[in-house]
Amino acid sequence: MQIKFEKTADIINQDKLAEGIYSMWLSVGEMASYAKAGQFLSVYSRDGSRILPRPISICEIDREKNAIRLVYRVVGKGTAEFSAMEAGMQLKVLGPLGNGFTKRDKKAFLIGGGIGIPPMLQLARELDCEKQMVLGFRDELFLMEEFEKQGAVYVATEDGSAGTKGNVLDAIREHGLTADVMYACGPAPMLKALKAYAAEHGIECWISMEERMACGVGACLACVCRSSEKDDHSNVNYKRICKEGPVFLAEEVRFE
Amino acid sequence: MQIKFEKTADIINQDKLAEGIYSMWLSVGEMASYAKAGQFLSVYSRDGSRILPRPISICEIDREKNAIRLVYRVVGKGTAEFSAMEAGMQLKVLGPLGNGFTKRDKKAFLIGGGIGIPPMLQLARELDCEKQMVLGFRDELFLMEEFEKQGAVYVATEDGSAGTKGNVLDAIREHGLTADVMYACGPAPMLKALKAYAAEHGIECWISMEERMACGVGACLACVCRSSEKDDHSNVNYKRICKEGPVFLAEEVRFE
Amino acid sequence: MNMKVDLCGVTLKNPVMTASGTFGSGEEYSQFVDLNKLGAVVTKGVANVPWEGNPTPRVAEVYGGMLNAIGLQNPGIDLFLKRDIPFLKQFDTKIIVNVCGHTTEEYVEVVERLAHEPVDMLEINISCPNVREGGIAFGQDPKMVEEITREIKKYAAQPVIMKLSPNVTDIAEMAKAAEAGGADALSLINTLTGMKIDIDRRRFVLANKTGGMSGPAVHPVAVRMVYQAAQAVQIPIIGMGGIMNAEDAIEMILAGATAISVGTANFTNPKATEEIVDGIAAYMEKYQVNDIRELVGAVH
Amino acid sequence: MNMKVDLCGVTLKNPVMTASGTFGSGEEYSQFVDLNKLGAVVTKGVANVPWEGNPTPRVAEVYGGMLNAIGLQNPGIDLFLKRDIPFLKQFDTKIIVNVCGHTTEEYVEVVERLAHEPVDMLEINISCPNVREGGIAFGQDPKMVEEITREIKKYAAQPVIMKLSPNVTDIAEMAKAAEAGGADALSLINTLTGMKIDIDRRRFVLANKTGGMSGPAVHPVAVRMVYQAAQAVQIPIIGMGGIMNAEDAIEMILAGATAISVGTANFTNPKATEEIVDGIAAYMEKYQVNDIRELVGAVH
Repeated sequence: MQIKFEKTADIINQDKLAEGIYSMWLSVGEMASYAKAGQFLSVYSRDGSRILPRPISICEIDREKNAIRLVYRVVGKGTAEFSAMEAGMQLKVLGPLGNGFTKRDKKAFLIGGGIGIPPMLQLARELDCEKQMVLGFRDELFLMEEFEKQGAVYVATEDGSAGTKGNVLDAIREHGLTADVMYACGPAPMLKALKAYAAEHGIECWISMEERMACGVGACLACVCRSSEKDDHSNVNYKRICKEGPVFLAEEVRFE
Repeated sequence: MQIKFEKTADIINQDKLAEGIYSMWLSVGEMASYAKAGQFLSVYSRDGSRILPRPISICEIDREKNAIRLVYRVVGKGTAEFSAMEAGMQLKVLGPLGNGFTKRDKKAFLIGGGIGIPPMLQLARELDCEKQMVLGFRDELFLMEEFEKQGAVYVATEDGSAGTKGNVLDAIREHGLTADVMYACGPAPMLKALKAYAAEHGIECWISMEERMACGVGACLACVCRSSEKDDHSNVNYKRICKEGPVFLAEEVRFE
Repeated sequence: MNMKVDLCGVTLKNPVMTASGTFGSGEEYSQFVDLNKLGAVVTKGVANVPWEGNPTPRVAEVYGGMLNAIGLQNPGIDLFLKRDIPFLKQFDTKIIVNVCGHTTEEYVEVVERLAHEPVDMLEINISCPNVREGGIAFGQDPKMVEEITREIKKYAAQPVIMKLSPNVTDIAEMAKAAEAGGADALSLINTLTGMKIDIDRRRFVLANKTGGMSGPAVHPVAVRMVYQAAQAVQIPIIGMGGIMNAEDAIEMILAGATAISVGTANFTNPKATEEIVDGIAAYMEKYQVNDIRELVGAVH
Repeated sequence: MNMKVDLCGVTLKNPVMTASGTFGSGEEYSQFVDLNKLGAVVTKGVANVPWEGNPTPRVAEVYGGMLNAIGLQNPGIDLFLKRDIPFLKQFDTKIIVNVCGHTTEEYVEVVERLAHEPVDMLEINISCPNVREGGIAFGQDPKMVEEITREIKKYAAQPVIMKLSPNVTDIAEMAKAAEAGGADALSLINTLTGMKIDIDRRRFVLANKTGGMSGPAVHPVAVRMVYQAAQAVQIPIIGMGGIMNAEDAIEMILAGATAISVGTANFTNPKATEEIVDGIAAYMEKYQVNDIRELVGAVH
């Protein structure tokens, strides 16, 4: 069974990258050497009124420094609490959780939408092949410098303030990009569209799913997604995003 | 109506005085100029799981520095939270609450038992008459230096490790002390005994009562004590400790 | 932007009221809150004669909430009419008197005494978990709820709000019973019965053993019951139970509450009621809601 | 110092069990907790055939707790017997299988399938608030509780624990009904029905609208009901509801629980169950309690 660690991590630093988007480097000990792109951590609130951990995807891993970088959006009181914390403070985390990306040595699309962008950074660093990073932002850009170090970056913004006006598929079409494998993380509508696009163009497609979680380790069956085939563990057409996922081959997942 | 302030106070400093006994100076603004001996503050937890304020009696008031000193015992998670806080952090407080002591210009006993000792310090500082401070500790002494500056101090300890072995009345008897007025704060059994002693010796007796509180301002009727006469406000034989009290003339209070 | 709501003929300037028993008759909080800004003040429950209530300890803090077993201590209707009503009349807010009793006759006596007073509505507490007879006994049996409601309506000069207990299997059945008895409105939830034991002293924390639980911990149960009651009856519902801020209040309104009451939050934040009025206005602003009535029961 | 407790003939090495649905069949938590240290593992509910459960979102965090509406998704008894029982048999702990169904026949079918399996006890879930038929329908009516208990007892080879719903007016009545039907033990409380509304999107947070509330927020209600049930019946009670640490567990035992189950706490702290075992031992040490059975129902 995949090894997981419960760790009270020191916050190395925290920065605001854009409106409501924060970056936090955590000193997590040996957890770092087991973590890989596409996995996530459960981050626990320090306030007693919030009893469930927040699942946050791994943006970068520094195995020398035993550190993990989380880039997250403030969506509620829990993430707001995290964003107010400073270097030297501590956070309880559990991880690495989930399966992570399966890396294929083929010309690749790394596609991130909104807060689905951060996990693509560690993946880009781990992939040693031709990479095209297609990033869809609402408006304000973030993590651009880091991504540009990894290869060709194509941007789409909803308001057209940067790159292609529209979504990631609009950017792919505008630049006439092609690839043999696609890794994507972002909102369900985007993933659904990418699944269709990939099927149509014969592209191997890996998508990272999101759902409200409770345990984060596969015990509670809260964060499931519809599967095309009957799942071996659940014995029904549902897969556990925190356990069998969050990364699935697009064909495995059924979008309603 | 007595003026009260809701204030987010800065912690000026915090010290551990004895095992489980902490001292905290708070910068409270103009609240300090209205506060007097025998009153208390409602101190709010910063953790969402604790929604009720903790009533803590005022130990000292520094009207120049607009500061109030609270000396409290760690009895649960709320007070444990306070004791872990450091200078520069903030605490929400409400006060000054309660009536405080009525100061009489007569030879006085200032009697404190356990965590009922701290409020006697500010009273000692405000009283300009012959003062005999009789302090009953479980074992470890605290605030002795401050009290000794105010006059004659007589100590009783349960384990006899200092002063008279026994309670405050044992100390009074051992030293053959007398007074015309008595101010006391401490556990109910002690106050009950002092009430009897005062009556027997014709001493005017003021006692500060304690009870589990909720609102702290007289609205919820949680922290009541039995009164000898029908109370004007409640129209029954109960008085509100947080409003009519916490200080009462001993005759007003009925101990079961 | 309209924040006025109509509660069976009585117009409140906004839907924010105080929860009975947590706000006295307003005097203690009037230096923290401008009572003129509240839709209504609901008084501490009053009986035909003074009640002593329960022995202490009467309250205990629990995780995300509190237990209380005050036992409806109150000065009785005579002093209440002499002191509390005149105090409240100084303010431009509606006055809702909470009425308690051990028997139907006691409730009726208080209701009659209030008939010619400047009181806007009556809230009948048939759900206090902390008094033996009366209180809960009435509130947990639909037949009794209907009967006592009908009895009280015979004598009431003002609209009657029946306050329901959440300690029941089917809140919709209770709501329908009160409506069938002629209730003009419902308020829910009263407190959930809970218990706390001191494991070091090995005894109950409350002298009454059990107490009524309130605070944010009960909010999801309150929202669910307000929703179920709103689906079951036509009369307006006053939603309460763990409302700590404007977000909680709006959630309750969306679930079907025409007005809301703020209780335990006053203990955590003396300015809670006023801040909730402002917070609701800010929400309406943000989402361009012109009339708060558009929000009542908008989620179903 | 003895921590062993007897649950209708089955001896647990200590009173700490897992709460059904929060711990799978132990596999996911076995790397955080030494299952050999637990009194018993109570499995996720299993039915005669695989159940898909409810659509997502299935969970929502609330103040001091959470709502869930999983809807009893389970792989069905066949796969369960092939995979989960063999896994649990590797450990020196008792195995309690939670059984769910829509009809009495479905419950009975699962109970019969388990008759010759290495299972120590059965926990019958007649109080799931998240499935239409079965579940709650049974758990809120004393006659049905008694009947289904009697039916199941006819076919059960192992002791039968009936899991009761807290969403009732009188928990003592339900407890007596189960005892009258022949239940060997009771477990309570299941979750309190709650609701959460997203005020920005103006819709229910859960696809199922309502969900079962658990976590520390419900603990005082659970303690009260365990106490009331313990006063009403002779059979042992397994107490659960918001137990986050050893203090909460001890409180439940003092109220009358012979054993306790830890549920939502596993999500807040994966090591919760083991830490609670150690914490109870430390408490007994501190107060020189030689036998944990001295604490059961010690406050009354």
